[in-house]
Amino acid sequence: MPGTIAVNLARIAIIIAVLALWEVLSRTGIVNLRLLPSASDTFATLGDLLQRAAVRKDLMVTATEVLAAFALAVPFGAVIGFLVAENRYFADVAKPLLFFAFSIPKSIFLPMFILVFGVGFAQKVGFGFFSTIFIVIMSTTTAVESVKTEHLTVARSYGATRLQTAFRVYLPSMLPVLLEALRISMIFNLTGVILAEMYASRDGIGHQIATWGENFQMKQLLAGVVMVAAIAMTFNELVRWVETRCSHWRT
Amino acid sequence: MSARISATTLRYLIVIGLIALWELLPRTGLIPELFLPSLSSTLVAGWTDAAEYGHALAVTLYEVVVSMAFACGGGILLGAIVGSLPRPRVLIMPMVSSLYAVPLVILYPVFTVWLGIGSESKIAFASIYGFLPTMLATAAGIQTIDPQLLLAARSMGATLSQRLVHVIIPAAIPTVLSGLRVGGALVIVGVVVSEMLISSAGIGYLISRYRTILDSPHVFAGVLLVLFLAIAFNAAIRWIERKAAIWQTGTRAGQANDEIASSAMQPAT
Amino acid sequence: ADTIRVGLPTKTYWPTTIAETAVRQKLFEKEGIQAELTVYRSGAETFEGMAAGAADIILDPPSLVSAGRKKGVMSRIVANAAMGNFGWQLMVPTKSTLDVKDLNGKKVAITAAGSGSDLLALWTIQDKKIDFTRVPVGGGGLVPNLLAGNVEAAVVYSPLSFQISKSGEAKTILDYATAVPPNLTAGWIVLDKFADAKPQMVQKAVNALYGAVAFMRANRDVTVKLIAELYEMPPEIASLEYDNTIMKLETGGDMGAPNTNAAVQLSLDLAKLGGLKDIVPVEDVISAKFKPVPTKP
Amino acid sequence: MGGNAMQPLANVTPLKPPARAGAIEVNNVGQVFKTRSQDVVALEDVSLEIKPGRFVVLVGPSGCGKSTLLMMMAGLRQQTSGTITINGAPIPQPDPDRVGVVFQEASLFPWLTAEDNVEFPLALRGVPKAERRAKAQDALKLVGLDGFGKRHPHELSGGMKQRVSIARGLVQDPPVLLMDEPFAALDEQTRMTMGDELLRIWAATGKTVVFVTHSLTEAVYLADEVIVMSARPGRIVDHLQVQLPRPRTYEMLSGDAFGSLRDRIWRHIRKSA
Amino acid sequence: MGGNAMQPLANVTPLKPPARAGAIEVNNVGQVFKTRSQDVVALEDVSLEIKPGRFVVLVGPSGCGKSTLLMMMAGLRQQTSGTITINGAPIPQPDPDRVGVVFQEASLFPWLTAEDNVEFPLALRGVPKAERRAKAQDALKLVGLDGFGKRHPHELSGGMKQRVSIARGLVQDPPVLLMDEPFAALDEQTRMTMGDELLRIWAATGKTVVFVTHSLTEAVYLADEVIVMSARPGRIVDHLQVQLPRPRTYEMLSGDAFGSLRDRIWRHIRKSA
Ligand SMILES: Nc1ncnc2c1ncn2[C@@H]1O[C@H](COP(=O)(O)OP(=O)(O)OP(=O)(O)O)[C@@H](O)[C@H]1O
Ligand SMILES: Nc1ncnc2c1ncn2[C@@H]1O[C@H](COP(=O)(O)OP(=O)(O)OP(=O)(O)O)[C@@H](O)[C@H]1O
Ligand SMILES: Cc1ncc(C[n+]2csc(CCO)c2C)c(N)n1
Ligand SMILES: [Mg+2]
Ligand SMILES: [Mg+2]
Repeated sequence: MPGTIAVNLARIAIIIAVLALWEVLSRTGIVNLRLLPSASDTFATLGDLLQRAAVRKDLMVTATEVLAAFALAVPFGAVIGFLVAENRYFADVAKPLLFFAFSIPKSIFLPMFILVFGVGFAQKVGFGFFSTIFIVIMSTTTAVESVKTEHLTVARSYGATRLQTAFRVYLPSMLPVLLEALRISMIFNLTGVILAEMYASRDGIGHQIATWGENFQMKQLLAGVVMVAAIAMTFNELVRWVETRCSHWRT
Repeated sequence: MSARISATTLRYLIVIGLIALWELLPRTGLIPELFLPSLSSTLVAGWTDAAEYGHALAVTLYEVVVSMAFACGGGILLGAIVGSLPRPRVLIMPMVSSLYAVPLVILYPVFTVWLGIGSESKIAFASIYGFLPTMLATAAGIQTIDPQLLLAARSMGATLSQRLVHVIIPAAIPTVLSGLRVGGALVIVGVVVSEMLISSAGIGYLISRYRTILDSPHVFAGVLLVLFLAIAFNAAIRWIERKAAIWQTGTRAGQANDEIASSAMQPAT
Repeated sequence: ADTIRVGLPTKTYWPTTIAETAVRQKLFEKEGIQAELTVYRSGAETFEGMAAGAADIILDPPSLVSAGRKKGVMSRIVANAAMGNFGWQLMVPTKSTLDVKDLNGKKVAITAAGSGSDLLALWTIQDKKIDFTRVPVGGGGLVPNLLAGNVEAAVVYSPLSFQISKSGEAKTILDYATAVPPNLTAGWIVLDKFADAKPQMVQKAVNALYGAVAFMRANRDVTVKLIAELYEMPPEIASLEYDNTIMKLETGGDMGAPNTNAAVQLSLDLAKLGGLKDIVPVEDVISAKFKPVPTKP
Repeated sequence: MGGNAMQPLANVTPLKPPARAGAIEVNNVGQVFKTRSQDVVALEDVSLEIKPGRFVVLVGPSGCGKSTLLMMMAGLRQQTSGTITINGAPIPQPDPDRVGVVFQEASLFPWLTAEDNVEFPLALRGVPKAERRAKAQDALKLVGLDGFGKRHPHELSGGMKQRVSIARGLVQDPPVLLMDEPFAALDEQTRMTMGDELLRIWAATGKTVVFVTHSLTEAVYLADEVIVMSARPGRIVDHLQVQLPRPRTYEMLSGDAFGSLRDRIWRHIRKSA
Repeated sequence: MGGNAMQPLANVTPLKPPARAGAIEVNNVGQVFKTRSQDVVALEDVSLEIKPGRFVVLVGPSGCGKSTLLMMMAGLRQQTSGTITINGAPIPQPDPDRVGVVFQEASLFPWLTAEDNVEFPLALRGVPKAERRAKAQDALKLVGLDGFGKRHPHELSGGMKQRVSIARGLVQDPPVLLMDEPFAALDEQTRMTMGDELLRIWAATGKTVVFVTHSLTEAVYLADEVIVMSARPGRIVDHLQVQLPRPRTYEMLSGDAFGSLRDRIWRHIRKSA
């Protein structure tokens, strides 16, 4: 694919342009340097922070929690979402309820998680799971609903079992929608875990970010945000990689 | 079928069960009232300060409606454009979703510096928050469109905007609708959360204020209002879904009615 | 050894310095217990943490204890930690010419409605007989919004207050540490159940904590270095924090002291300004059973 | 069909020895579709009996209900009234061990290559990879798509897609094979070759085939029996036995017997269209 | 095609008086598809000139590149080499004022009713509602789907969908009409009726029609010229002028001139399939 190189170059160009704009905005004082430290300062701070063993440990803690929550939420949510889409009865019962649950600001329930799990790994993973599962369910349901009937008829005529239909017809037709859902879910997951860390914690990068934010340590705050964004983007790229491998059949 | 209770009945039973639990769990002391005040005390709290909540609801509602227009309108439009142009799609989509990965909540306080602490910053925040799922879902939905349909439209001289309005959006309707569902719900959450963080009006502000003084019945009275917003929004979406049902023929979502008809004739499994 | 879980309202707040000092000077160990520190995001959330069973001893103002009792969370202040709002200041941008009186009709940033900063803002309104709009902007929003001009003034707490006056970005027009009459702003709190079940644990914990206060008073350099490290701030700011807050903290903590009840009452009266309706009698909020015996390092 | 004899495209051994019986009985079957505006009676009182191993062709004007009848025989749609049995038992849901279907629209899975599409029914049954690959290759060769196995549907022409779909129907080797206008998108030459291949497989395996076509020549050329349906509501208006000897040859097409059968069907169609 | 004369299904006035010229010139056109495995040469060095108002039929074995050639003439795909002009100007993108297309697959919009599908191209041009409704009704009548306007595609049979698609092509009324196997899913009777209708419209409007079919009888019956293509890589192997007088009648089908033209094409097809 010769286009890939051009696309990647274009992407890098855009990133550089954004960073340059950031640098110029703060250096020229168009925005207050205290309110928006320059890109170079932020990245220098990021370097400093990454030197610290404590920060690296926090990152590891957060990454572990995020992965654990994600690994739990995605299969769980996908199965429930699938059931909701597949079984009209279940759908009629659960869909509105799930939707309401989704529309409540989840942070209200943080104290309950402490009530059940105490403060620590389980509480943060639990809240990450809780923040993610609804979006996974809802996206899976959508994805399932976009499957073409004629393909289902073909599979049915060959006596495909439910499981076979799921894996051989639903999954491939839903893939683009599903992968997009995966990205969004990851973002919810990350936000959930970080919120839980900010709320009450002994470690984790979210905890650090909360402190930096409250002390108006903008350089550290931005560097922390960049760190979190980097984690998310890495994951994003991973999904994209899967995507390009799986949807080559599309024109 | 007859042995089973209807889905709606079961749903109401579940809701009633949840309501009963809400009343009973705090009353029996299984959950401290600090974390979950009983429904009755929540209602009493809401009722005694109905004027205050009414005013807050008006503020929140205004912010939600405006953000909804930006998030959903913009999300569908941009998602449709980006999703239907292959080049911008590969270029922009990953960047957009990466951008979304930036935990905006953390930056919200900084955000207010530029947009002020009034409704504008809430609307901006909630719009961005709800915009992305709508856009991503729309763009992804568009990728699943039968290319033959686009070809046919092109052959009839449909301009890009005509293809968008007459082909791409209708064909992507099921996906777009669920994107809307997610996006709209996030707009509500986004407005409330940003009000909770920084504001002096709205339901989120009330929740946050009462929480600071550990007044949990008043907190949950606010949550209840948010829930009502969600119910209203859900009703709106359902209405659109019914209107759009006709468009969805050819996919699972659209043929649900057919399925009922044909499965009713099959022996119960 | 038994572990006591200490709940702290924010990372960069003096209780964290106390607890960290106690840990680093091995004062808990000397008492034969272990400590586990958890930092929350505000006083209310710390209190919820204790109510949820995730913290055994926390630092919070009396108002929360009072509100908690009305909600079925039975706890009491077992040790007096501070009798003033040290480091809390009403600040305006350096270029501003506004004085406290001039804030009439203006906007003043506070962290959250009903929080400590809100109470101080309300107290200002009452005491100076002016009126202004309190704008809750969250901890992270105080300085940005002040500097951006979204508000005319802000109620800022340490070390932020020291930091921005040092950097020349803002100046103080009212220092609450001196302006507000002495009242019991914060104390160490435990659940009644915990105090009944493990009184020795509570005793040992307060011993260690007040041992830490004593240690800090005696070891300026070590403490300034610790503050600088915890707060991630330059030593100058840490010194200011040391001189203006740490040195002002209660060293005895005895809730049985004669002036205590009045101080608690004043604190609750202040909280009433912030809309607190759940006021219980002072006697229900405090417990004089644990007089701290500072642990020697 | 044209008039020249020709050889099979590929020399493939029959997929299986003569298979299990495939009797079909349709009794007083009706089908009513409920649409938003009104109810559509697609089929009315259709009865017919197909003996195992027969090659039956279904013809009738566009929209008369041929596809609908096939869908019901496949268990993919339930009749509104009447009964359908395959080998004596009703078919409340698709049963690939009894009935295979080649759909009117190719309905290939766009995410699978041609060969993966053909392997699909075998994969569902857990046939080992090597075996199903071999069978898929044979089936693709049979439909003249040797060497196109690795292409995705969107890289194939209309006729090629249809042939992949036929290969997918053949590869599962059920006793009853229902084919809905399988050759509609093929040129005459390919169509003839495929017709001969189909007859060869049918003869070798003893399958029952129900075949829908619009070509009356093709109908008579292939069939043991031709069933003629009338326009809406679909009814059976004629059921012809084609007594021409087998194997059929292209010379027969110009014979009188052939012509008169063809004319008889034509008159029905003309009347009802 | 059968052998009986018959009347048009509906008596509809031509959609427009004789239209603008529709000359097509194809010069040394080639088309190469790049697939993952290898490059596919679909068309090689195809040249042809079509005078305005001619009825040209394109035949050739499955996969020889007929659809591809049509797509290029419609501006829906760009050739890899060579040039194509319509009315003297190249066609870098679809231009419905010059060229209309009826696709091999019906490609109806599933969310629109049959009549809305037919109205679609008119709606794109902003034709007022009443006018386009009337035109759509006429076109639907023309294809024998009077009364089916309110149905959605999934409620139509295969042949009905194809007819809606033809109606959609006709309603646009462009000077050049490209039709890719439009009658493939139709029964012979309907096919004949539609063929006659098409000829009538063509004669009345002076359109240029390029028509792909697999039926050689249909090819000769309809065409002024028949272009025969060979299998991959697609090349033009013959270009016949059909000198039979117009209007064509079903009696001509059994004439010698007809037979010999049909045979000549058949020999090409047989060779290359
Ligand atoms: N889902 C449906 N809802 C409503 N009507 C339907 C539906 N499916 C088919 N029909 C109607 O039933 C009739 C028979 O359709 P069917 O597809 O069986 O015809 P057919 O004989 O296969 O036609 P063709 O030769 O054109 O494929 C048609 O009039 C069609 O409009
Ligand atoms: N997008 C594509 N990528 C790769 N190959 C393609 C693509 N489209 C068509 N082809 C190949 O080009 C050749 C010509 O295809 P085309 O669809 O033009 O054939 P056709 O003459 O219309 O056949 P049919 O009569 O079966 O419809 C075929 O071999 C096909 O496999
Ligand atoms: C955002 C923020 N708000 C308040 C404080 C100060 N503080 C935290 S807890 C507590 C006790 C009672 O509220 C006090 C005064 C802070 N450091 N950060
Ligand atoms: Mg059919
Ligand atoms: Mg073709």
